[in-house]
Amino acid sequence: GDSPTASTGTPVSGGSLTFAVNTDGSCLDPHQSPADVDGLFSRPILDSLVSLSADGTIHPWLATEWSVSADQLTYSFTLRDGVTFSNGEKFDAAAVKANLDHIVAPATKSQLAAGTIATYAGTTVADPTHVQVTFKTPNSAFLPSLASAYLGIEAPSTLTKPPADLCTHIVGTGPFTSTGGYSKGKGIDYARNDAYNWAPGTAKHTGAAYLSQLSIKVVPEDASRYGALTSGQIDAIASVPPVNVAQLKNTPGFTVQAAAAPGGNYNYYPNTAKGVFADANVRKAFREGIDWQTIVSKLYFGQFQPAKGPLSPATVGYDKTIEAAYAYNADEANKLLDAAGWTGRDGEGYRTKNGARLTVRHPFLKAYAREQRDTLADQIQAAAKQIGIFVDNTNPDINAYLADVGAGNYDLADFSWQRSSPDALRTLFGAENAPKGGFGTNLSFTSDPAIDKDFTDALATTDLTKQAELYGDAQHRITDAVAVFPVYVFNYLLGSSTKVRDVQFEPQAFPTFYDAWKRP
Amino acid sequence: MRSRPGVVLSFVFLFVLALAAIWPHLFSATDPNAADIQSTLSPPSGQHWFGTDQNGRDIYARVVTGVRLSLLIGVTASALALIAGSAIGVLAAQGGRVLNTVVNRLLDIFLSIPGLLLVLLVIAVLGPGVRNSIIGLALVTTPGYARVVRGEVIRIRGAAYLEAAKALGWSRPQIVLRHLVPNALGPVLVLATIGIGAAISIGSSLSFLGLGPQAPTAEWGAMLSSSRDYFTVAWWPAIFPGLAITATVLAITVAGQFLQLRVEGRSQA
Amino acid sequence: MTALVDVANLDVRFGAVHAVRGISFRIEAGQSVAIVGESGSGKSVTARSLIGLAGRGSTVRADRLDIDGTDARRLPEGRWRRLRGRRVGFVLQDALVSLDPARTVGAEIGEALRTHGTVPRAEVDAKVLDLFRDVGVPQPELRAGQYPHQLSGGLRQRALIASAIAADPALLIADEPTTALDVTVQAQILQLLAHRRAAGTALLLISHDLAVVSTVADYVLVMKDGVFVEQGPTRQVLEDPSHPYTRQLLAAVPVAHARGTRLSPAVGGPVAQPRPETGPEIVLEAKNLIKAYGVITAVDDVSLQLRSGETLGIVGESGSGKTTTARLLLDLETADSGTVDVDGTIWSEIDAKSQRLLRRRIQVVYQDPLSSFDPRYPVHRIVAEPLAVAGVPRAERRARVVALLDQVGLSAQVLDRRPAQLSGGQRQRVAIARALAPEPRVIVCDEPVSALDVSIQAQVLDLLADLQAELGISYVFISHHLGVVYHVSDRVLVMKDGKVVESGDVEQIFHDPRHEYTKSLLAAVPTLKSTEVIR
Amino acid sequence: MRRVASAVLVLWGAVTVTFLALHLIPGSIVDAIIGQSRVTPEIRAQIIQDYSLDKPLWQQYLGYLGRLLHGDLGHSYNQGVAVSTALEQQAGSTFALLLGGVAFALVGSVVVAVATANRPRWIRGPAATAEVVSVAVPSFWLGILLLTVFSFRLHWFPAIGANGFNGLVLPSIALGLAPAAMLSQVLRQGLERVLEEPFIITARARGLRSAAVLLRHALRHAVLPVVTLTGWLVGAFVSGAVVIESVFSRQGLGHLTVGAISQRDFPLVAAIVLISALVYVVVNLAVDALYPLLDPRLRKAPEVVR
Ligand SMILES: Nc1ncnc2c1ncn2[C@@H]1O[C@H](COP(=O)(O)OP(=O)(O)OP(=O)(O)O)[C@@H](O)[C@H]1O
Ligand SMILES: Nc1ncnc2c1ncn2[C@@H]1O[C@H](COP(=O)(O)OP(=O)(O)OP(=O)(O)O)[C@@H](O)[C@H]1O
Ligand SMILES: [Mg+2]
Ligand SMILES: [Mg+2]
Repeated sequence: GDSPTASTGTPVSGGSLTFAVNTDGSCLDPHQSPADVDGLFSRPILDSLVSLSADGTIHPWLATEWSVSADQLTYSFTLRDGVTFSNGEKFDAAAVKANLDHIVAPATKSQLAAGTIATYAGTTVADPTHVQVTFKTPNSAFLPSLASAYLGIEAPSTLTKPPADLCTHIVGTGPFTSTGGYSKGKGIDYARNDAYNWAPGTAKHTGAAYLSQLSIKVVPEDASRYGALTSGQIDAIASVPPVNVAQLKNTPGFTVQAAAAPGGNYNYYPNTAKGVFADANVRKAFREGIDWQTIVSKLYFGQFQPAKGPLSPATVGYDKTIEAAYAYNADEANKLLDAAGWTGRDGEGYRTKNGARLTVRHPFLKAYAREQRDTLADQIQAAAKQIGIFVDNTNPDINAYLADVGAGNYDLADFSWQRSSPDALRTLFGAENAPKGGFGTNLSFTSDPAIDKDFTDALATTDLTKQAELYGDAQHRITDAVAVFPVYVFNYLLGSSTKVRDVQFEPQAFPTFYDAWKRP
Repeated sequence: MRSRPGVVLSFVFLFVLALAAIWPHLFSATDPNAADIQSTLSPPSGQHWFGTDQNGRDIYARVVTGVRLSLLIGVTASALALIAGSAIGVLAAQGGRVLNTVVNRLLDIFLSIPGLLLVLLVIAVLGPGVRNSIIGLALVTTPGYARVVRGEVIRIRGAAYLEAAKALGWSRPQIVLRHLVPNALGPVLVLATIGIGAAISIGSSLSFLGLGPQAPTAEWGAMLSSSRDYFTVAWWPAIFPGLAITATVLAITVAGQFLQLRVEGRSQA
Repeated sequence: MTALVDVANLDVRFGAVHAVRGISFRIEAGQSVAIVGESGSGKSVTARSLIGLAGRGSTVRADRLDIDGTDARRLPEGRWRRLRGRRVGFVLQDALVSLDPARTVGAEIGEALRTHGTVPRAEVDAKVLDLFRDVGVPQPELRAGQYPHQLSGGLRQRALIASAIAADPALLIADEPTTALDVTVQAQILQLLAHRRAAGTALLLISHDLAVVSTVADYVLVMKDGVFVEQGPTRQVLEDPSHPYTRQLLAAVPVAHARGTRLSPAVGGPVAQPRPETGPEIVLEAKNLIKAYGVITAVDDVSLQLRSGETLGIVGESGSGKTTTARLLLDLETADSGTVDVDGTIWSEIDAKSQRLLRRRIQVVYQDPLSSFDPRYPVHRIVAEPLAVAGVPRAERRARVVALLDQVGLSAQVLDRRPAQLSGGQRQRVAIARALAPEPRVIVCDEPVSALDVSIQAQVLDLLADLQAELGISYVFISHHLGVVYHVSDRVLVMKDGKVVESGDVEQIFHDPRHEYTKSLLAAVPTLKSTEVIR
Repeated sequence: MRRVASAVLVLWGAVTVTFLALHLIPGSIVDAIIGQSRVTPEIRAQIIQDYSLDKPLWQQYLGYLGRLLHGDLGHSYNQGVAVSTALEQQAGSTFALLLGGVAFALVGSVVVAVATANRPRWIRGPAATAEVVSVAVPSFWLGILLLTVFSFRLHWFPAIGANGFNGLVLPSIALGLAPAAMLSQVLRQGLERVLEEPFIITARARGLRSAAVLLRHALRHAVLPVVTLTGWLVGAFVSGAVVIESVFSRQGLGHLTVGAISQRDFPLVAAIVLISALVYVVVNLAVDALYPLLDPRLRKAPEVVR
């Protein structure tokens, strides 16, 4: 098929598009919800102050200009005039303040958005088009965060409603509106906002959206989603099962677009603080003794790129030079394990030391497994057996899982953390993010002052080159410490009919529909 | 039996299943968990009779190895439920008014919560896995058995042969054990044969919901459940475990119905 | 004039079972024909073949099968329906369960009318009431709206007959219309049939009881093993039976028999049967028994005595309290007041353990032995059970069981059969063997032969008498069948509404009844017109 | 009145069992609510306070019962909305599915049973085998099969997102097939037993046509054991809905249930249990009322003659 991003012909206004996603949301209001998909659901309705392009640069949107104070603590914005919410309210500085305050208010129980502006100190309204946001500590990741849907701007009058109401209905200034709102297990329908005239700087056109109707449906079963697309019942789907990608590409009238997600890959993390992986040689053996890259290419039929570092190559600041360290070398792995004293073998061929089997405890949430991660776990288990390591994939329920992780009772943990900025590294390897009773994101328990210093310095500068240098150093240190087993780079695989044109991806690899149109 | 090839076939099939459950290597020498990443999802062939799955494992070997666990879940859960249900049922029917009412209400409460929901609750409390699936399945099916046993006991209670036994000089507990319980169990055993099938089927639903036996254990429900992602490109990972489940349940049902007729002395008629 | 039924060489098979083997007969308009014969001889199958409902899996063949002038051998279902009900009315054998329990009897009768459209729809209800009156059902308006379970057996039988004659058929077939009924009710039904006959309806009556047949039929067909062994005008067949089987049937009627003679067939006239001397010893005594269930007093001040070697008969209509009395004697039910004394021990005065020991002295044989056996038990276990209770070692039981079965005339072949695989007579013998096992002094027999057909009934009664002579056992013998009671008893108790209305020596009760009720009871017994014994 | 009282007792019991079960699960509820996301300590405190998770267990329980009596089902921990709102959104779809499944099961079983009862072996045999197979087939598997064939290949029915009749057909079949097979077995056995009854032969001897015999006399009796199964059916259908809604990507209560249980969303789980128990109880009351209508012997009216 031909690429839908490449515009062929002139966009046509009108028509409706139905898009099916694989995961259900939990709450439409992105201020509250942590779910990726809720960002997708709310994006057509909500605009942000700024927009972010794939290369990490910030562009205007509802704010036309901005500046950062020298101490990196205060951000000043000049707002676009003449913007109205779809309920008729005017967008102004007070609205910005109301939104940011709403995000951090405890009653909102924000599970993600508030975390991205954790050191938020307050907002000052200078006049209707000028506003200042202050922080307690420097936060260079603020502008990229601000560009995400999680900090999207909602109509101030709606923010006073109970949080529960916002979970189904939100009002914004965006190119689409939804009167029916989001309904669990079903999805959401949108209508075009004809008055829209303040497209982000990253968009391909201005004015109202092309599509007059948009609906996003929730279809978790891979086979159903795929079948519904190929049988023409819907126009586009998220997460084409990798097994079907080649098939779909070869089907006339259909096409697949891929967008690699930035941030942390889907990675396995060793617990470096205790257990078998406290020994760096064992970690290294695990990294080198398993042919991660072949497993990933095979399992995902080449549709997901094997990861070769703590970050996704799609992240700004990705350091390519570390990739060599992640090559497969079984002989070296066996030598390392022998050196580490795991020289015995038991009846099933696993290595032992002092009679104890070399067991890696891996609590694995099977019920939440997406993208055949359970199959992947089986294969990694089988591959580890080849070098004499037993990976024990337990399947606890979420509570037991959280308790285990909180207490550090595991040797191996897996998760993905997609963020548009390299600040994801801080989340994943910053000492302060290690699990302390509750869930933490630094699952490897990495605790290296040099790495932490890189992070603090990077937060305090908005100079992208400087940042890249600091994050590059961190990536090297993390690789040297064997604090991560990179698995795959998540590719947003969007399958669609070739009639669907110009679906764009925002930097976090979510599709946006403002520029999209449908060939009649 | 001679005139019914279906019955003979069922017994032969069950016999083969039993063999496979005890000595799986009689039927397949291949390691059911040997993943071969180079030959995933290859269709049935001389080398892999039922083809391979997404991990390149031999489906035939997995179906054979799966016999043990799949039967274990169905049979053990049904057996546990049968024993517990019978005890409760007899107790309720033979006990005093108060006991009867209390047990009855309790049964009602458990019956009013849909089975799968209750299993999910049990698994939420105990955690997923084979053992807990069995416990959950047994727990949810127990009230049903108890109800039926209780009904049977109440029906039989007035039977003339119980009075005859009393006239012969048996004591009450002796009558209950010798005559009442064995006779009340008849219809329940039929229920149990259906129950084994149902348990295997619910078990596979649990796998579908991600709560069944854990990988890489070969279990039919789990195999069936994981096959669904590949259904559009490969039919064999879905068809063979599905056939295994269906054939097993069919054989158990046919054999069960035949045995019931035998017990009731009707096959001679 | 053509016959209503003209059958030549009728042959019916059910797979391997050859139920009817080439019979021929005719029924003319207005005629009354009876088929008699023992159970399983093919009477019902013959009758059902006449309306094309021989049964599932049947193969019917005949050289001629003309029903109402129509060749019915290859009749399509639609044509059959025009005959059924309209030309031939049918009263099925199982009268008590032959009405749909979910519909009112009025609706059932109305259905027969509507199906054939013999009366305009608007008049159906009125006609139903007329029919009720015709068959002698009192309060027809009330009854029409009732369900079968709300009617007594007699009323149900009448309702059934009403539905069979609703469309005014030329022929009425009645299969055992009185078997399940009390003597008094039986008499009424027979009268009703006689009425129909007088009204011009031809009748085919089926029964195993020659006495019943003799009151209604003018032509008799005697059936055995699917063939007619004898036929002729009723009087001729009864008075001068030519076939040995007919003679056997006649001889087996206990009422027709002198007491103290064998009932079972024997060549060359009746054979004397030894009777034991009645000892002076009282083995069972009941004093002033009262038992009430709610408002019903089932047993009301009943006293009785039984000596060793003696048989006490208890008669009375259904519901008079006979079974309840038996249960009180056996201590299966506790009396509200009064005492029962077995062999010198009073039930209520001893503890549970001694009661269980005492049970060996008094055993019971029920009307329906099948339901008194655990359906899972084979014969040897059934008979061994009382031995197990008595603690006889397992090893010795088998020999004892074989001996007991031999005593009741059963071969060891039945040892491993289950109750369902036995014939009625065999079952009753097993029940008797079980009762004999603990060597009791008394056996209470509650309707022990009512479910059996005459010839088997005769065998069982003879067996009981033999055992009594041999072992000196005493019997309490309950039956609503006066003839049977007359045959076996030394003394008789007549019960009505829970009370003993009359008691005394059997000869006195039967030949010189004092109480009105006893008299009416005796009057209702159908008798063979030629061989009057009772009157 | 006594029946209603015991029905209320059952509802109370069901809720209590649920409460106990969800609180027996190891680990803290707050952690379950927060899951893998990152929250500030203030927000954590807010969650504990909002859901009264700091109170002793018995107070939480009594509090819940008290609110329940006022018709307040509480606030879902994870859906971010009032339970009543969640139910309002979801129940309609589930009830439509249940109705569809029940209708399919009833109509299907009656048609099959009537068509095959007392028929020659070559008709009965395959029907009986098909029934056993239908009971044995896992419903999610059947669902996928139906979707593949009738939606993706033949395009007869939509796979997703249809709320109308068309969208209901496949899920109803997937949900109703196993119960239908079970019912038709029971119904056919009942019919065959009844058709041997003397009153049926009597009706035929009256000249009634076969159809009238079947419909007017036989079916009514054969239906009794089916009615007895209804209570069991309710459970089977609701359980089935959990799986079917997932397979067919339908919104609904079943779909919510799995997540709600694993996330210990007590108010939501309790409400779902309450609804299913209510359906169960109501159906059973209805069945009790139906028995005497079907079988007059069960009516309590004084019997005139013994
Ligand atoms: N539907 C049937 N299938 C198989 N055998 C049958 C069927 N109906 C009757 N028979 C057999 O046919 C024979 C004659 O039965 P039938 O009912 O005519 O006897 P009967 O003379 O009426 O006996 P009874 O006095 O007990 O009613 C019996 O051996 C019986 O077992
Ligand atoms: N367990 C019981 N509960 C209530 N009433 C009973 C019970 N047993 C017997 N009766 C009533 O007591 C009365 C006598 O019954 P019983 O069975 O002794 O009569 P019967 O003479 O044996 O009658 P049949 O000849 O019909 O066997 C009847 O009215 C019956 O309804
Ligand atoms: Mg007969
Ligand atoms: Mg009686």
